[in-house]
Amino acid sequence: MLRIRRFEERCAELYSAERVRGFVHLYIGQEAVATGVIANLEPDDALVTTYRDHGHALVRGIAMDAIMAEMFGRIEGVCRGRGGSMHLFDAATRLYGGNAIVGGGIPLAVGLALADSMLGRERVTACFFGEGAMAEGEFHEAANLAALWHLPVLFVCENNRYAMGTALDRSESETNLAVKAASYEIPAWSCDGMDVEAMWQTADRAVAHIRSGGGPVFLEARTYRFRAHSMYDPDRYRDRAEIEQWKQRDPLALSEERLRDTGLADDEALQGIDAGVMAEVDRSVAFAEAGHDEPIADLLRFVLSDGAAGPSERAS
Amino acid sequence: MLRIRRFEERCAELYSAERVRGFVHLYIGQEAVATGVIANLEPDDALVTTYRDHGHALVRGIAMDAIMAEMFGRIEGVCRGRGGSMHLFDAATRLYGGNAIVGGGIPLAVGLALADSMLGRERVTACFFGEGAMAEGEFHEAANLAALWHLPVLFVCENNRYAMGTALDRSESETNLAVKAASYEIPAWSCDGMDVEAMWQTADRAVAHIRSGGGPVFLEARTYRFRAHSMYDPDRYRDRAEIEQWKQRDPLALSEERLRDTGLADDEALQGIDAGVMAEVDRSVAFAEAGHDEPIADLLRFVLSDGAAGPSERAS
Amino acid sequence: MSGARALAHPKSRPGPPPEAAARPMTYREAMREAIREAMIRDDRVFLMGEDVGRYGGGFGVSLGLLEEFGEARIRDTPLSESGFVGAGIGAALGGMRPIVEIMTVNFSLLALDQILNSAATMLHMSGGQFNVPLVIRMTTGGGRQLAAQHSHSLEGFYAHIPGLRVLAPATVADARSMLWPALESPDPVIIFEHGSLYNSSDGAGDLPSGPTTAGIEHAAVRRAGDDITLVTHGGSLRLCLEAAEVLAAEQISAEVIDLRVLRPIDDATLLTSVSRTHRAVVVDEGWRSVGLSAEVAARIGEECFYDLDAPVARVAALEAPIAYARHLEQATLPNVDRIVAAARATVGSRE
Amino acid sequence: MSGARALAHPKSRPGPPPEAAARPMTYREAMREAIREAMIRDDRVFLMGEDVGRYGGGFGVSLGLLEEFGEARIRDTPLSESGFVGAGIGAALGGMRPIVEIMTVNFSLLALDQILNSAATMLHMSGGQFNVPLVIRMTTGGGRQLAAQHSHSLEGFYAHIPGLRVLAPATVADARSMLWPALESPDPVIIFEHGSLYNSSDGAGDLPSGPTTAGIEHAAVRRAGDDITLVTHGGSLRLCLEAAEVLAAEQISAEVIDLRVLRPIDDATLLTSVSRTHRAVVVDEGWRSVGLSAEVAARIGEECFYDLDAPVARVAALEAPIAYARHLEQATLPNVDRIVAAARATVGSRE
Ligand SMILES: Cc1ncc(C[n+]2csc(CCOP(=O)(O)OP(=O)(O)O)c2C)c(N)n1
Ligand SMILES: Cc1ncc(C[n+]2csc(CCOP(=O)(O)OP(=O)(O)O)c2C)c(N)n1
Ligand SMILES: [Mg+2]
Ligand SMILES: [Mg+2]
Repeated sequence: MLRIRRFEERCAELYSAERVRGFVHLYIGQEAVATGVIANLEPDDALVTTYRDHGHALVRGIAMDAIMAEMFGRIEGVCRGRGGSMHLFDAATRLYGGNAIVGGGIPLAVGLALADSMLGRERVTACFFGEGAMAEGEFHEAANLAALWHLPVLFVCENNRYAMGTALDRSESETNLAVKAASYEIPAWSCDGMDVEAMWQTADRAVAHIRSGGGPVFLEARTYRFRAHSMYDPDRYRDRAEIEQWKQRDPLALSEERLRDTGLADDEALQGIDAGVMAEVDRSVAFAEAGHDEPIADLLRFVLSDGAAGPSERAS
Repeated sequence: MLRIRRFEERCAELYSAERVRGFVHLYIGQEAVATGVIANLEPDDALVTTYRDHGHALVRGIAMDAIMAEMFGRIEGVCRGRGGSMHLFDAATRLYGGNAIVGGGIPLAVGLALADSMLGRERVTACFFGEGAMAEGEFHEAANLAALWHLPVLFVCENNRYAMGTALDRSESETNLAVKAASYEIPAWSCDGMDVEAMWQTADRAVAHIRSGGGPVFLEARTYRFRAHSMYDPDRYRDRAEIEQWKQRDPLALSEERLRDTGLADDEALQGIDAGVMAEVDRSVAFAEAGHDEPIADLLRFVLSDGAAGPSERAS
Repeated sequence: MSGARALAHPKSRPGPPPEAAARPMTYREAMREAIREAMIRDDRVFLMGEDVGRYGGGFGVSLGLLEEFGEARIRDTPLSESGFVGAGIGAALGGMRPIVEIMTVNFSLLALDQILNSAATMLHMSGGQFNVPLVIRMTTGGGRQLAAQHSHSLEGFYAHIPGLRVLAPATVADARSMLWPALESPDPVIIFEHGSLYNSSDGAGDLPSGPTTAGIEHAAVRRAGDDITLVTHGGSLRLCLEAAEVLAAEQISAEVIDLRVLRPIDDATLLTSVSRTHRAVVVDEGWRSVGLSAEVAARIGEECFYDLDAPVARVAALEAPIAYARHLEQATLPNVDRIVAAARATVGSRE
Repeated sequence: MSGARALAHPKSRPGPPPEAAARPMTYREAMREAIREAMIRDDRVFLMGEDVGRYGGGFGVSLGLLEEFGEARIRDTPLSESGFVGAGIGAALGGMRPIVEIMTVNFSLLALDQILNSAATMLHMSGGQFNVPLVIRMTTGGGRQLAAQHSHSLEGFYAHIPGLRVLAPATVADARSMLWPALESPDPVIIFEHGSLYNSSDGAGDLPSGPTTAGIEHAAVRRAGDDITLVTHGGSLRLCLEAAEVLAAEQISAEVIDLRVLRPIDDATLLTSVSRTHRAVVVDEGWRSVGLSAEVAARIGEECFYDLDAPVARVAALEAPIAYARHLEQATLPNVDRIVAAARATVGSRE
């Protein structure tokens, strides 16, 4: 969680310094969700997420260097600098994006699980999305398919209460999201997305259910983003008091407290960890700074798989 | 109901005789649904339906002549012969189609109700669709909007148990459709779609609820089509016994029986009615046969409203 | 022809023609003013879309309008493009004059079925009974490092569809003046706003004050010239005007045509120009194959064949998804150098 | 380049090349045989779509396959085009080789977001990591009085999208032989089947047995000629061959090119022909503006400008929704007369 926090704080600085561009959506405040859920995944499980994907990528084990280089648009980036913040993909860890179309990744996740089911592989596909995505038809079509075909998908709705500036009760007539999953006969559990242990435990139970052949599960993680929707957003629509109140439940602070309380780590240890993470972030920035641009001559590679441009793929 | 039945029986013959072409979807077996619901609408209420629309159009009060002429592709048809069987539209009775995209009409209905609500008109918009449409994202997006904005829409799902060849339990993980509506906090009632009185009563209650400002209502009408999906469909996927069983509950026979039992009509009266309807059908065929083709020169009229083709709307 | 229609849809009330912008304003402000004016003039007009209200619009166009007009008329929608665009069509059928904002063209694919199969076909398919007086606005284009899913220029898809009118205001004046006639049109109108223009206080650089009362039928000649015609629209107008400057320094006099209306295309303005200059370069930020640039080139080829002194050249986006990295994105999109090079080659060929 | 990709997606197993059709069969049967063969050859292949199973496919293509291959591999889906096309993309990413059937092109708009924003962009946007070996089949075209929402020819939309391969088998032989190479392609492939062809025992009328092993890269010259080139694809091939007969009687020798591959277009075959005949008519059932015909005309104009003796003509659908009434539908779509007239005018002009 700390790695996500520090990484993103640096991203925010780098964005202001115009080193990182495009749309950047910070995960700060929601770190416990990705951390608790993804810790339950095996290496050959699959992961699908949204544009708000730094946290998921880091927890999944993608090198911070490669992510930072991606944010800089470097060829050393996880997608050669082509994807940027919103599109982190990684074949080695089976991260299938980083999808910037709200709801767009959900059917993909169902298909990944379908492949596993047809090939008799006992894998889980975890699919993260925001509560705003649940108003999109794609969520409903995909949830129905997953339930109908009894597929091993873990749907994780990160309910941070806002879709850009739209509060949940202004986007859904029924704000109890679990009811929607239940209308597909998908078991649906809500949990505290600010508490990494609670998150871990619920996800553990869900993943076990799926692995035992129980079909899809839906988790609603109740969480909050401490920052604006994106670096572009002046955040005019939220009450300062509301933000402050949620910050009282900062998932990082909560788990540090727990570490202290249980005697697992003292202040010194925690500071040491922080210093280590800061050093990692520094290194990733240095790595990205030292990176290279993909040659423009390669622009048309990977439009089609052969890498060669077809007759119509030429420059004018 | 009898008018629908006789009209469509004739359509089937005319289709075999290649007088009526394109896709033709018969409503035979489902007549009680349109009849019971639409009887509750006022003249300035609105109606949206699917390609299976003859019944709704007839009950709504569109002249059989104009509908038959439409089936023949005549300019005397309700849409000048441009729409055909699947696209019956009528401004006078506020019938907004006849939509051949499954689920496509549902958002339109919500919009019509939105206009009424914004303009302070106390109207109801009734929207008919099949159970198959409920798997489409459009249903869910539209239901959410209607509930969120508390709009005067009557959703009528005609659950005839099949979407083409796909039985409900092979298209929905949760086959209790009312649960889906309920997941938007829309009151949802199921009723016997073979019994016109039951249908009428439930619709009456629903329309009253909507008119009193109660927001949208969802009705599931449990019904069955006695014929194949369309004239094109060999109907290989249904059990003959199942079809026969449902025919035992033929809505026409049921209501004739009731008329007889209550002494409201005897055999002779019923035969008289039938003869009258047959004569109406005959007249409509004669009307259509005597109709005219729209001039080809008018083909580009109504592409845009001025009727004049823009510079790009010319023939090549 | 309009008996039933006129009944169902009373004609929009008369009002003064939109005033030309009185003080310098940005494209964003011009669009906002146009919306405000329409809301004031006709209370059947309302704005609906994701985050148009409390957030002020994905690109800030509607900032402040919620406070001025209230929640009913500045209507935030859930994320459900197909649903709320369909609802916009229905509301138009029901007598309102909706302005539906799709945040960007990239998300409009989710609503394309409604736009094509309902909005665009309804008048014709109903035999002239039901028109759909709907305006859909959306941001289009790339250039801001938003990568493969957020940088499309899909104007060509919409320009392909009979039954739609498709507009692309490229200047502050057009942003200010095209909305009202679009709302007056009884047909569905799509308005494309290029994302790079919002902050510009004149999207077209240094241009004559322009035809603010040009309506929504005609292309505009943004710069007069004799040797070659550059045909473009939207975000690329700026590039063409710059290219024309460069060419002028080389004694090549380029006429610059801003299509403004992408459907139906104003052939007269286009073909008159090319018949006179005998050469054309079509500039479009969309992908080349089966894009808008293909249509313009094909029309010129058909209608000006005997007047052409050189093949019509196209400068379009390279045929690849748009990458995040700036240098890759810039290499994908049309730019001044490519336009100048194409124009030079066109003028130079077989002379 | 393919390290990571090769790992994630083992190459499809080698197998004998598809046999040419041994007995006369219909286009429908040919397509069914192609699916059967693929299912037998590679057990990662499966067919998914609305009513492909118990119903036998909206147009009967998959009749009998459920019985042969079972429910898992002949997979009926609910009505949810975006959902199941997206699931097809995911299944392809997960190592399967899905054939997704969208019943008709008319409903494909509901899935276009998935096709464009996920399937077509993923390989490029992921820096070459994830290819999407997916085949999407759909029926296209009009001519059967199905009216405004069921008669579209939207091939041009798909041919616009970088990252896709787009095929249009117009003959029984092509229906039989193009599916397997499409499945072997590591990229998403869209296959358009014209609805009027299913019953034909040769979709192209009287044609040479044709290049059954032509793969999915090349256009086919369906008839050789010297005076003019007719360029077409899919359901219009038949019309062009008939028109060529009529023209032959008038001593006009027409070459007929069937594009077969709509993206990327095989320029070599196209341009070689037109450079030789000096004249071209492009025939396309899609609407004219910003349609496939525009692209073909624009390319010829660009590449064959100095060889052309007349403007390239387009015969496309009139720009109106397609009406139910037969005479109106027939007047909207291209027909032999219009093709012949355009060819005559082209040959006659300025001679
Ligand atoms: C289909 C689509 N519509 C609109 C957008 C613009 N958009 C990006 S993020 C967002 C809000 C999404 O909210 P939510 O699903 O709750 O996720 P969160 O951002 O809160 O993580 C919107 C409207 C988009 N990217 N895709
Ligand atoms: C979006 C879309 N997908 C597919 C079709 C093809 N189709 C037409 S009717 C139909 C079945 C619809 O079933 P249901 O909604 O239950 O209505 P019913 O026909 O039973 O009245 C299908 C698959 C279509 N018209 N539109
Ligand atoms: Mg959210
Ligand atoms: Mg049904």
